[in-house]
Amino acid sequence: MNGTTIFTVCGILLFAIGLYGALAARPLLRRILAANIMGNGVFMVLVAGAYLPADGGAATGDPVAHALVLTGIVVAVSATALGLQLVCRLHELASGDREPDP
Amino acid sequence: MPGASRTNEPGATRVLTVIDLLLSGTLVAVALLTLGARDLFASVVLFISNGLLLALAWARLGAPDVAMAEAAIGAGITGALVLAALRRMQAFRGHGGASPPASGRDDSGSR
Amino acid sequence: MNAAAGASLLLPLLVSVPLLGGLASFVLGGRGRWVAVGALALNAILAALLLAATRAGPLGYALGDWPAPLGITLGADGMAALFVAVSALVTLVAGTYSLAYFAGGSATDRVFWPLWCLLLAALNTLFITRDLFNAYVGIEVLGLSAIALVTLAGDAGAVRAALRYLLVSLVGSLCYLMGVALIYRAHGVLDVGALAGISGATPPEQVALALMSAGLLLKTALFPLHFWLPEAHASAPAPVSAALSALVLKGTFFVLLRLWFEVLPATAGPAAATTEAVLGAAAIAWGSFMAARAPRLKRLVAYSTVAQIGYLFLLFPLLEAGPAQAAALDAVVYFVLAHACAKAAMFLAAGNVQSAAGHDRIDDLRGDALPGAGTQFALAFAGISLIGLPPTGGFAAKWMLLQGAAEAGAWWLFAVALGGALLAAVYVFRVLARSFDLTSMLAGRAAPRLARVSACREWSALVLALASLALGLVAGPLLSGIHGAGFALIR
Amino acid sequence: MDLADGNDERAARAVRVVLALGCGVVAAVLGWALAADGSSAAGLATEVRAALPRSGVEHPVTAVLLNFRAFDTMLELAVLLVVAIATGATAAVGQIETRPDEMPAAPSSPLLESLVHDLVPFAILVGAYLLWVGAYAPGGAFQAGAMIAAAGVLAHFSPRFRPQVPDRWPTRGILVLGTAAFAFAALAALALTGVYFAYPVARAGAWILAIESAATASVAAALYVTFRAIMPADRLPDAQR
Repeated sequence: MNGTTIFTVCGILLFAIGLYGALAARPLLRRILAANIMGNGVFMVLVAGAYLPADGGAATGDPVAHALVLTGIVVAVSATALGLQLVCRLHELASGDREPDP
Repeated sequence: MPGASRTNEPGATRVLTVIDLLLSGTLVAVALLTLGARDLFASVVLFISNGLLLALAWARLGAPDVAMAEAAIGAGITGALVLAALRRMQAFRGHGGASPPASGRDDSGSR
Repeated sequence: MNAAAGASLLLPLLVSVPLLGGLASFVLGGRGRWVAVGALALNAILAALLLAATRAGPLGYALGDWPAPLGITLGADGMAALFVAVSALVTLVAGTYSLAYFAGGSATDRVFWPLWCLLLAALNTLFITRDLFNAYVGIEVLGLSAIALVTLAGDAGAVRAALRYLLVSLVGSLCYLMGVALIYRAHGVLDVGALAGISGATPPEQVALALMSAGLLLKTALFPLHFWLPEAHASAPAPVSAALSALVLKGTFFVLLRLWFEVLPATAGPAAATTEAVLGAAAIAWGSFMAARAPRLKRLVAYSTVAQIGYLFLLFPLLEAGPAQAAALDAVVYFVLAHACAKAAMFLAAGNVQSAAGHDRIDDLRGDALPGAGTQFALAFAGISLIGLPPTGGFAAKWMLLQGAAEAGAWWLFAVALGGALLAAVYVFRVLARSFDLTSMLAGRAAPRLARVSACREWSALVLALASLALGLVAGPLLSGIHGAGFALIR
Repeated sequence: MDLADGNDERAARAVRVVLALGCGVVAAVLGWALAADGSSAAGLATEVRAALPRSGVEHPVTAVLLNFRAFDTMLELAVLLVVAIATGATAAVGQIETRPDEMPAAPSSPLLESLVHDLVPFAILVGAYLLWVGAYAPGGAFQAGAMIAAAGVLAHFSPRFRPQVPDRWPTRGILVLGTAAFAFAALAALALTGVYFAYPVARAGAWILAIESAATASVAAALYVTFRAIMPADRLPDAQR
C-alpha cells in the first residue's frame, strides 16, 4: 500500500465523481466544476504513476508525466474560462424569456 | 524530499501512509461535497479548497512544478474565474432578471 | 534521400503556416482577413505538395531532432495527405465564402479569421502527429476553436448549443486523456511508432482503448452519442457549420482510425468492430429519419451529417485484417472526402438560402425566393453525392463499400448501403423540390427576394459541389496513393 | 400537475442512479486495469536525464516543456490564445451595458487599497523570480504567468491600480506573443540548424529563457483578459443602490 496505489485509487475515484457530476449535475456551473474534478482525477493517475521511477534515483518522478499534467492544467483552465463565459452570456441572453438554472 | 523517506525505518513509511490516506480521503470527500452542496457559492468554495488540497497531493507525490501550477492556476485563477462568474450571474439577476430578489442561495439547484 | 528529407519538411510547415496566419490576422484586427486568406492559400499549396510527396512513401519528421520516445514525431502517409488536402480545400473555399458572409472589419469578422486559421492548424496537427498526447492537445485546440466559432452567431440558441458542445467535448477529451494515461503508465511511451510492438491484449490496453474510443466516438458524434450535434451545427453561422460537419468530426475520426487499426490492432476484437457497424447502421437510419422530418434546412443538413457519419463506421468489421481490408480502407477514406466536399457545399448553399429568403423553413421556401442558379446547382450536386448516385464522389465511395462487402461476404452491408441511399434520397429531394415550386411565381405573387446573395458566395458553394462531383471521376488515380505508401496500417 | 412533476422527479432520479452506477462501473474497470499493470516502465525519466545536458537547462520538467516537447507547449499556448480571443472579443460584443468610461468607481475601502498597494508589486516580483528560477529549479512560464495574472486580478479591484486593456494591437500583440515566440523560434532553429525546433545547443539556454519570458507575458495577459471578460463591470454594487 505505497503512495502510488493510494493516490491512483484516489485519482480513479475523482475521475468517476467528476464524470458523474459532468453528466448529471443540473446547474451548468456545477457541471463545469465537475469536469475540472474529472481532469484532476486523470492528472492524479498520471502523476501517481510517475512517482517511483524504477531506478530509485532522486525520486523526482518522471518529468515527462509532470510536463503532461502541467499542459493539462493550463488546457483545463482555458476550457473552464470559455465555459464560464458561455454560462454567463446564456444566463443574460436567456433570462429574458425564462429563468434557466444558473 | 518525500522520496528520501524510503530509506529509513518502517515507522516513517507507516506515518506517510496515514498521511496519504488522509489526504486522498479528504480529496474525495471534498469532491463529493462540491457536487452535493446545497448552494452554488458553497460548491465553488469547496472546489477551490479541493484545488489547494490537490496542490498538497502533488507536492507529496514529488511534483513541485505541478504543485505550484495547481495552486496558482487550478485553485487561484480558476477559483477567481468561477467566483467572478457567480458574481456576474447574481448581479444580473439582482437588477436585470425579473426573478426574486438577488439572494445568495441558489433556489433552483436541488442537487 | 534529401528529396524525402526536404519533402518531410512539409509536415511542420503545414502546422506553422496556418498558426502564424491566425496569429497575424488576430494582431492586425480589421485588415487581418487578407493575411488569413493568404495563409489558407499557402496551406493549400503545401497540402498539394504533401499529396505528391507521399506517393513515393510515408514521410516522418522528428521535431527538435529528438528521437522518437522522448521527442514528438510527425508522420504522414497517403491517407493523412488526402485528409490534409480536403481540409485545405474546404477551409480555403469556405474562407472565401466568409469574406462575403461576414462584414469586413466587424467585431465578429475580427474574431472569425484567427479562430478559422487555428482550427485549420489543429486539424493539420491531428492528421500528421504521431504522438498520443500531442493528439490530445490538438483535439482541445480543435474543439475550443470550433465552440468559439459556434458562439459567433450570438443568439441564445447558439450559446446554448455551444455550451452543450463544450461540456460534451470536455468529457470526451478527458476520457481520451485517461486512456493515454493508462497506456503511458503501462508502456512509458507516447509515440505511436514506439508503441507498434505491444500485444494489445493486457487489461490496461483494453480499458485504454475502450475509454479512448468512448471519448472519440462522443466527439465524432456516432449514433447514440450524437445528441449535441444537430443544435450546434444548425445554429452556427453557415461557413462554421460547413467546417464543423465536413472537417472537425473527421479530425477525431482520423485519430480513432489510427488508434484502432494501427496502435492497438489486436485489442479491438471483431465483436467491438461489429457493434461499431451496428451503431453505424442505426445512425444512418436515425439520421435520415430525423432529416426527413426536420422543419428547417440547416437542421436537415445537420441530421444528414449524423447519418453520413454512420457510413464511416459501417466498414469497421471489414477493416480488421482480412481480404477486404484494402478495399474497405479505400471506401472509408473516400466517404470522408466525398462527404466533406458535399456537406460543406450544402451548408454554404443553405447559408445562401437563409440570406436570400430570410428564413430556412423548407416548406415555406418558394422557387423564386431561392437565390441564384449557382446555389440551386450546388444543392443539387451535393444532394446527389450524399445519396450516392453516379458520377459523384459519394457513388464512388458506395461502390467501393459494396466491393469490399462482396469480397468479405458481408451481404447485410449491401442492404444497409442501399437502404441508406434511399433514405438519403427522401430528404434530399424534399429540398430539391423547393426549386421547382413555382406556384407563387405562376400566380403572379412573386415573393420579394430579401437580399441578393453575392456571386462569391454562390460560386464558393458551387465549387465545393463540383469538387464532390469531380471526386467521382478521379477515384482511381487518387486512391493509388494510399496503396503505394500505406503506413503500418495495412500490414 | 404534481403527478407529472412526480413522474419527472422519479425519472430524473432513475437517470441519476443509472449514471451513478455507470460511473461506478467505470471506476471498477479502471481499478482492475491499473491494478494489473505493475507500472513496470520507468516512464521516460532515463531518456530525459540522458538528454538533459544538451537541452540548455538543468531542470528536467522545463527541458521537457520548452525543448523536447516544445510543439506541445506551443499548441497549449494556442489553446489559451483561442479562449482569450473568444472571451475577450465576446466581452466587447456580449457584455450587456459596460461602458467603462462612465461607470462609477467601486467604493475603495482603505484596506483594499493598502492590500493592493503592497501585494501587487510583490506578486509581480515573485512571478519574475519563478520565471527566472525555472531554468534550474521547479518554476517556469506557466506558474509565473499565473502569478502575474493573479496580481492583475488583485489590482482589478481597486480603481486606481486597475490595469487598462485597450483593444488596440499592442494588447493583442502581448496575447499572441507566447505562441508567436515558439513559432518563430522553431523557424529560426530550422534556418540555423536545419531542423524544426532544434535550438542551437550552445545558446539553447538563452533561447529558452527568451521564449519563456514571452510565454509568461502572454499567459498572464490571456488569463487576465478572460477574468476581465467574465467579471461584471462594477456598476453600483447592490448595497449602495
